[in-house]
Amino acid sequence: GGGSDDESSSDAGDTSTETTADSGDGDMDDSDADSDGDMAADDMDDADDMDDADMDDADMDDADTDDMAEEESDAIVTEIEDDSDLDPVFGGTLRFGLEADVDGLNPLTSALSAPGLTMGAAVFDTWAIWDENDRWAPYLAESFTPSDDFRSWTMKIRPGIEFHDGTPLNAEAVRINFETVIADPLVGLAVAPFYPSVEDGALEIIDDLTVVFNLLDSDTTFPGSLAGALGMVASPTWVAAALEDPTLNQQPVGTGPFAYDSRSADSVTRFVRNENYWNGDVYLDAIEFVPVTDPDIRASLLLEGDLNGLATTNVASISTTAEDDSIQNLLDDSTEESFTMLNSATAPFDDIRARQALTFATPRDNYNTLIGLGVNRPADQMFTADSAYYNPDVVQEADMPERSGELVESYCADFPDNCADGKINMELQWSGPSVVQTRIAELLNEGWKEFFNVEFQELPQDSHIQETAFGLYNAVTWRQFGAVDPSKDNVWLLCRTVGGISLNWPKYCDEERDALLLEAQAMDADDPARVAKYQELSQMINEDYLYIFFNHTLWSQSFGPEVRNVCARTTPEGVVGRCQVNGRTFFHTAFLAE
Amino acid sequence: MAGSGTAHLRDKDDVILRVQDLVMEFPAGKGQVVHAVSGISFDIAEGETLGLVGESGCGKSTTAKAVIQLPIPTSGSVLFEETELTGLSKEELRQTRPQLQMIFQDPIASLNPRRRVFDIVSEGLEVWGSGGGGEGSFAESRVEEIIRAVGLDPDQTRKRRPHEYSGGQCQRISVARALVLDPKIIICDEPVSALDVSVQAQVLNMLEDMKARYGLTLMFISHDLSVVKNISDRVAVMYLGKMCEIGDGDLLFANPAHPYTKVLLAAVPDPENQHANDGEVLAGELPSPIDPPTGCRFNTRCPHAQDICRTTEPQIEQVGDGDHWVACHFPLVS
Amino acid sequence: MTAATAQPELIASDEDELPNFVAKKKLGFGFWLAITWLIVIIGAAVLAPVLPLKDPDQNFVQFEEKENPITGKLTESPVQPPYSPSSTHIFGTDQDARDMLSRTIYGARVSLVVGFAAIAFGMIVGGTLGMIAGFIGGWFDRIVSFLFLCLLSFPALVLAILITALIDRSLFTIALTLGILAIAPVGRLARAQTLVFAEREFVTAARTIGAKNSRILIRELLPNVLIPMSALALLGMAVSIVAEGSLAFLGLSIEKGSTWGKLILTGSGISDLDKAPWIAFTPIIFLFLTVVALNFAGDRLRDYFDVREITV
Amino acid sequence: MAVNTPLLEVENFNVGFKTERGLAKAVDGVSFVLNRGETLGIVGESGSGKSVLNRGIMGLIASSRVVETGSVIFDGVQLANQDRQDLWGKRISMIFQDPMTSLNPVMKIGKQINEPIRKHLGFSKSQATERAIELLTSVGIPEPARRISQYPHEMSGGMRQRVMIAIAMSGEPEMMVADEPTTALDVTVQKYILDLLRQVQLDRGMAMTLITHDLGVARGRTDQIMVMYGGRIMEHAETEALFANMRHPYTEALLASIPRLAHAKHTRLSPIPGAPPDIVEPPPGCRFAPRCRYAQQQCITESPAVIDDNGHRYACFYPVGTDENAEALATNQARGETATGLKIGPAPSKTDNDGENG
Amino acid sequence: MKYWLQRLGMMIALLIAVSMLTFGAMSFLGDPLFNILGPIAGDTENPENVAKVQAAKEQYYLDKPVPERYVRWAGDFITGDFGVQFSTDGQPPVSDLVKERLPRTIQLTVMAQILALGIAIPWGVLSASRANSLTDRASTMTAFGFVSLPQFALGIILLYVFGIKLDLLPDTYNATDPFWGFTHGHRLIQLILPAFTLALPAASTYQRLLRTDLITTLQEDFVLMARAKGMSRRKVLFGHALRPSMFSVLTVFGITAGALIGGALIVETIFRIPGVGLAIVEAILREDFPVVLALVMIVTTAFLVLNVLVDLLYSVLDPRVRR
Ligand SMILES: Nc1ncnc2c1ncn2[C@@H]1O[C@H](COP(=O)(O)OP(=O)(O)OP(=O)(O)O)[C@@H](O)[C@H]1O
Ligand SMILES: Nc1ncnc2c1ncn2[C@@H]1O[C@H](COP(=O)(O)OP(=O)(O)OP(=O)(O)O)[C@@H](O)[C@H]1O
Ligand SMILES: [Mg+2]
Ligand SMILES: [Mg+2]
Repeated sequence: GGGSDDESSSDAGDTSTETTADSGDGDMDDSDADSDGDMAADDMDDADDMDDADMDDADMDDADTDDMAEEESDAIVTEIEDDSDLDPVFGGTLRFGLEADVDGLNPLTSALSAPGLTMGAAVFDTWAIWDENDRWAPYLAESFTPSDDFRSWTMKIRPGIEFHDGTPLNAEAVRINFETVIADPLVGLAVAPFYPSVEDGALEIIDDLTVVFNLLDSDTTFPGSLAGALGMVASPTWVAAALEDPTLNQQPVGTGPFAYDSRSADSVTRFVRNENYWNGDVYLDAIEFVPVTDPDIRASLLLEGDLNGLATTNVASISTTAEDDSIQNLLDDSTEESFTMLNSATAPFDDIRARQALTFATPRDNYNTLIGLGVNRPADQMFTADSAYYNPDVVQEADMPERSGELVESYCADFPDNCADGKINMELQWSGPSVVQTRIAELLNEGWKEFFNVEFQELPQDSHIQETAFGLYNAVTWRQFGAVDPSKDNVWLLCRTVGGISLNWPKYCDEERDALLLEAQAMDADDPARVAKYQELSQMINEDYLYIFFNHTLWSQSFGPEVRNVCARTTPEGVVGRCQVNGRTFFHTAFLAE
Repeated sequence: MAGSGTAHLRDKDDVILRVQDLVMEFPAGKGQVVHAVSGISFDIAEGETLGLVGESGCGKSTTAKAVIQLPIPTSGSVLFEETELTGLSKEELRQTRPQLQMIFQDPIASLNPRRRVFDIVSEGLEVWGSGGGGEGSFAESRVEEIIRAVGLDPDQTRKRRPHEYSGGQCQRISVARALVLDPKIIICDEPVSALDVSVQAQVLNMLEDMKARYGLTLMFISHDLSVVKNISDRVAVMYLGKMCEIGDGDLLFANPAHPYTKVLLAAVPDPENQHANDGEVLAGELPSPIDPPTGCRFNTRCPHAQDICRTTEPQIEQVGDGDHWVACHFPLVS
Repeated sequence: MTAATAQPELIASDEDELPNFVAKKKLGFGFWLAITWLIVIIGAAVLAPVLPLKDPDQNFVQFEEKENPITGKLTESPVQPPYSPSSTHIFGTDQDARDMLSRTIYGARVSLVVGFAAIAFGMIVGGTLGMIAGFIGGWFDRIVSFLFLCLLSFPALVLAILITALIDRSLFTIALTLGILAIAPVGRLARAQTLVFAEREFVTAARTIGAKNSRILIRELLPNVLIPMSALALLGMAVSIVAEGSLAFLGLSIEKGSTWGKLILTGSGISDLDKAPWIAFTPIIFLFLTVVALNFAGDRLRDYFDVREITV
Repeated sequence: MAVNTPLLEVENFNVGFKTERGLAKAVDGVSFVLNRGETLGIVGESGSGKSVLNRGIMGLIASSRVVETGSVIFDGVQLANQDRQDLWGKRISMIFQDPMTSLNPVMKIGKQINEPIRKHLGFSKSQATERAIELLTSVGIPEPARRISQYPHEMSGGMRQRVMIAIAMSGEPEMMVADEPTTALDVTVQKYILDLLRQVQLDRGMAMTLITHDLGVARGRTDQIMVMYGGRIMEHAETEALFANMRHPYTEALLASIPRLAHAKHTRLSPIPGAPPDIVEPPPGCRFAPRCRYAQQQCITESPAVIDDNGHRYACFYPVGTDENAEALATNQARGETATGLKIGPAPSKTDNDGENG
Repeated sequence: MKYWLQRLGMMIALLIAVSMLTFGAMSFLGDPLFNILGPIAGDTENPENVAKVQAAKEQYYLDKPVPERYVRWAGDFITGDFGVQFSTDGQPPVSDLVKERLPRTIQLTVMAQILALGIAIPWGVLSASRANSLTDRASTMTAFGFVSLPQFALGIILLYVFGIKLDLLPDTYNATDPFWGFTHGHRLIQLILPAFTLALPAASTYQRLLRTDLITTLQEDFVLMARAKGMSRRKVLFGHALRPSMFSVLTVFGITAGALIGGALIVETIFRIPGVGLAIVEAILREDFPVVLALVMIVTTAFLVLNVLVDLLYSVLDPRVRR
């Protein structure tokens, strides 16, 4: 998957990475959700090269198919109206409820969280988009042509497109956007590892409408990395001005179907129709994004008609809207997973025995029942059972505390300093204040406390991300791995993103795994051998015991009956775009029926 | 009156307390000063009772407190036996305190409501190190003796706190507390003003008894002339921080030499005499001690005031040949 | 009249009669009721580990056959908590199937300890400072009074958030923070009471006896200041418990372990309130009863000792 | 108006307060008649029920726990248990003991006087102000025009008491109740106020009750005096008659306990021993018996009725000046104590004490 | 006059002390760089990042010693420059945040105080004029209950009863809705529950004080005197007794102003009103210096000014304290 956007939903965060299931997110947390600090990492899609694909076969452990697996195979039911036969209606303002507000709307300098991306998608178009089959398709770009080794990609820009401020869309715009991103100390972290330096020609301008991206590795799905936040194209005039005056970050200028109108932090952000939209009619007069941090309130506002739509990962609220027949629900759980992540660079989890012991002692069933409310599908790996890359043999071990005792004993015998009372000392960190996060911590501790002395540390989101990025943690609850194409998740896994600030959070470097990742990235998306590579990856991740997977995050975009045609975004070539990507949807074609 | 001077001070050997030119001022904000006491002089001989009378606010309590140096007076001298109190260090002053005791007007407020009466009475001994003995020790028996002497039951006082006693009984407790230290002088600041008439008599009698029994010297303050007359040997009359008249009680009340004393006497209602109270009333209001009149301080209200009274302060002079002194330009008796 | 002198003298009676109508104040039934509740709740909190209570952290998940709302299939699946009050869980369970009664009683441990420690700290520091300031006066008094004023001018809850957010959220820090907040009100009362009593003549009387300052402060003033402070202690404990609850409600109380405020917060989402009000209301009821009891007992004590001017 | 016709007739008047211990009988069976234009002095120790009696007559007791019985007839109209609001200020006025607390601290003097004038006499505002100034002048307040825009705290105690009198006079009442109007004041001011009251009362032919605990105050300024103790009438007579011929031991003891200017210094006083009675559980029989030097068995068991001896009323079995009285004293002296157990010295002792120079 | 000058001086001294306290606490306990730069603030390896950190330090004077920074900050603050929001993208000025958030909190608290006084005064008078009656006892108990009910609990109860179960009043606040108007879509109506949550405890406190003071006043001689003058009950109650009984209420009114901001914090959290209270919590959690400082100063100033006003009102109400 490309860099996905992992937007975390609500809870804490925004940043992507943040984890958590937010199912029940407490309100509190949401309120700061966007605080900003997002780490760059967030959604960055990066481009990679492709490498040769070497297919390693995944070892197949045979896991028994248990109940869980069965459940996983249940497909998620989406109840969105088919509007192909309806005549569009012009006019009206669509009010959309977001789980939080964001600090700024500049995709080049802030790692946008899910609400930020949702708003951004209305103002900014991307060079490419994901289609219904999870393949990339050019959007602002007319075409992408790879070199033979898939290490350089030539992008042709559609002519005649203008930004909202009248600036033309051309190669210069590409350059400015690219250089701004790569120079950004945070957002750049997720991009730079995949390119040579700018001086070494990461980007070549061929003519006014043609540029070449040069990559370090082969990447067969490179344009997909320009379908997310990193592909959002901002007006170079505005970018330059915003560098001078950062307050302009609140007034985004792109080429998208809607243009900035007004914004008042924490209450409403209003965009109006771009009359000059290059790709067909925009029906809505305006769209208003309203942050409503309490998921219950958000849902009730939708039911009462105060909102026309909302986005949520809150399971309770999804159930509520699902019960109402008039509400259309766009459900998707193919993106991020919630898990506990362990730091392999420091004691005690630099020792696999400690990681295993913790994994076995984890009360995962209770997690899925109580936090996932039995609605989220339990996850064993980063792929859902519907995914082509799913490895049915990989099973997330948990709920077998009987296996922990021996491990802990042996660990403590070796490292008595890290233990007390025969239990391993550790700290569980999360971002808060958050009711759900606290509940999760208490719930996990219920399982762990027999073998671990768990200290709790609840940190404000910024510090939480901070400490995680610098590796100052033992275990954190997290959410990640949401790329549409798995190669775009490499940024979290490669050795090269281990560093002072690591996007490879567990600081776990495995050359073999790197090779595997780059090989898979270099293989054609349709190559069946690629499936095996990713199945092997899941196997490896499973055996490293760095991530204790809980479940697949379920996103819902819910709309009132009057909202139509939300999933009809198409490229000029007629490719229909994927309707929902990591919790955001697209309002290009939406209209309000009478 | 309102005059100054020290002519009335006696040169006798048995003078135990001599107060000379005592001044007490309090800041009143805005740079103003309350002239509460302005140059009072008097002395008390051993075994004598000096009565101090005057209207509310004339500085009686202030004088009393200045004598015991609580607070230390603005100027003037307080000579107790051989010791000049105004110059003493804190500790030296503390050493002399047991000799000079005080009894206050408010019987309730002057006793610590949270302590048992017996402890209150014996506290003085405790402070001075003769306490602490167990039952039957010297200290204990002395406290008991004194409590009995003022008319209370020592056993009860071990159990009770002040609020379980009536006002008159509380005054007895105060007296006992003072007596325990075997003081030379007790200063009584309106000890009976808060009491009902019948109880007042009990306390006055008790004071007389104690004085006789323990050989005390008393300074007795009251605004009630009859009470002062009854208990005092000598009486001093104050007006607005100054001394008007001082002398033997019988002499002074029989023949008031100061117009103020006379008005004061005329205002006292007497149940014996239907017409006791028929005289002139005192004109005008009491001037403010912040800005007292010049000359004789009584001049604003005095029926006999002349120009000199407004400019020159009268000095204390003797009238007649008895112990009778007055500060007035035009004394009523000469 | 001649009678007065001619009559035989009456011997003053030393009968120590109580003065009439010293209206004997009573603390009243309500006071004792309040004290009883406090004893019960404190006893329960202290004895929680030995009482027959369920484990407050255990997830008592129940199972049944039911339909998955999304997929529509029948499976043997866990019953979704929260469970409403029943014979197994008298006050129901929370969203994580934990017994509300046990959680509330265990929550009392932290809430009460914080409340008690905070006010104890406030009393010791504030009381000492206030008494000394009131007694010795001068520049010390001015500085201390100014400090009290500063503390009072600073919005209390904001100060608490500031300290806990910037330092940490251990039990110690929180109790200390709330203790700091208690300093100013307690100190001001102690100072005012000291001033009132220092004016009283019994203090002058003690001076004339030759008592030193230390003796006056400890033997004469302290007992008098202490009593009104005992009323304040109860009121202050109530305030501290509520303040801790407020912090917890904002998500800023201790990280590990629960307090009443934290429990209330857990149940206060709109859908939780709607569907499972007992999650929030169980701790609310306990908290309310405790605070009422403390306030009421404090109030009665205040009346009993006739202390004016306690505004916390 | 006719003088010497009864204005106020009080008959067997009782006032009690419900307390936790029982009914506190603050006023117990009091009867008297007050004529127009006359002054009745009511004397007694603290707590003897003087204030309660007067407030009871006024109907001004602000307590929900009060129980009143008996008859109070004012100018022929029964007042007991009636709403007396329309009498207040207009026909009966009242002055309180403490001039510091009985004026509204937050209202200008002028307004406080104007209020009743406008209400009772129906004056306009300016008329009322004019009248207020007149009244203030008549009570001897200098610069009344300036004073009306002052607040009470800007005046001295004596001045405030004068304002009170002015207010009380404003409705031109037929009767005035003065409850210890001078207790809080200095003697010189007291004299002024008492003289003023007397003068006003005479000028207007107003009836007045003057409450005091000081027999001396009552002497020069009343027509009759009523001595109360423990809520009951002990003695009641024309002022001069009372002083000429005291019948009740309490009156006698009260007088004997006060120091006098006329006496030489160190004259031994005769205090009344013991404490005032508990009015919730009063002693049976005579209320004064426990403190009375003449007390006999009868005094303990029987309650003496008020005897009317030619207008001199008293409640005692052994009135002072009678043979029974002398006999009772002798009996008590003989046994060293009274029937109530009060210790009593054996023989009349001279009071020249050794307090003088010893 | 002199008194008021002193009062002003005291206020300024307090403000300085409070700002120093806040400034010191934030400087010594927090690190603003993370808010400005994010995680790279902790990067000591990458020279580019180190340079950025240095630049940011210089830009915001963070390399200067705390006292110097304080003086700079104070200088700016006095001139009305509250600085920028460190933790918000683009570092917009703090005044933007203040302008947006303050009016909401003012609306809430003003409404609450009006409600509180509007409830408390008639209620207190009713109770006091029928002291110890059944009505009075019921009122006293009710008031006691409200005083003892923590704000957050009361908020939840009101929300549950009126917002959820009875569904009479809106349970949410929408900052974009117009204020004036009487439907669920107007903030005036949306503020009812939050305002009551703030007002009921305050009203109960006022009621208790007013009742006690009024009962005391009604036993004062001057009230009896007013009755004895022949004034009607009503006139005595309102004309004579009420005004001198308002002092405690007034004092506490000033004190409550401080408590109200604490309350607003809770209430804004419960009802999700993006006001100053919420902003303070958020800013503290993000360690956003300038925002915390500005808001604390605003709140404290408001509190102090209100208390001066209370003092002024005192001297209007009570001639004895006129200076
Ligand atoms: N501590 C003080 N500060 C300022 N003024 C004071 C102080 N103590 C007394 N005064 C003033 O000094 C004057 C004399 O007061 P003092 O108490 O001595 O009078 P007094 O004769 O004892 O009166 P009273 O009979 O009322 O007790 C009064 O005007 C009083 O207001
Ligand atoms: N409201 C009340 N409730 C209960 N008892 C009362 C009340 N008012 C007065 N009393 C009691 O009634 C008795 C008579 O009181 P009253 O005030 O009439 O005495 P008094 O003679 O006026 O005394 P003083 O000289 O002190 O004014 C006292 O014992 C008093 O305690
Ligand atoms: Mg005095
Ligand atoms: Mg009375």
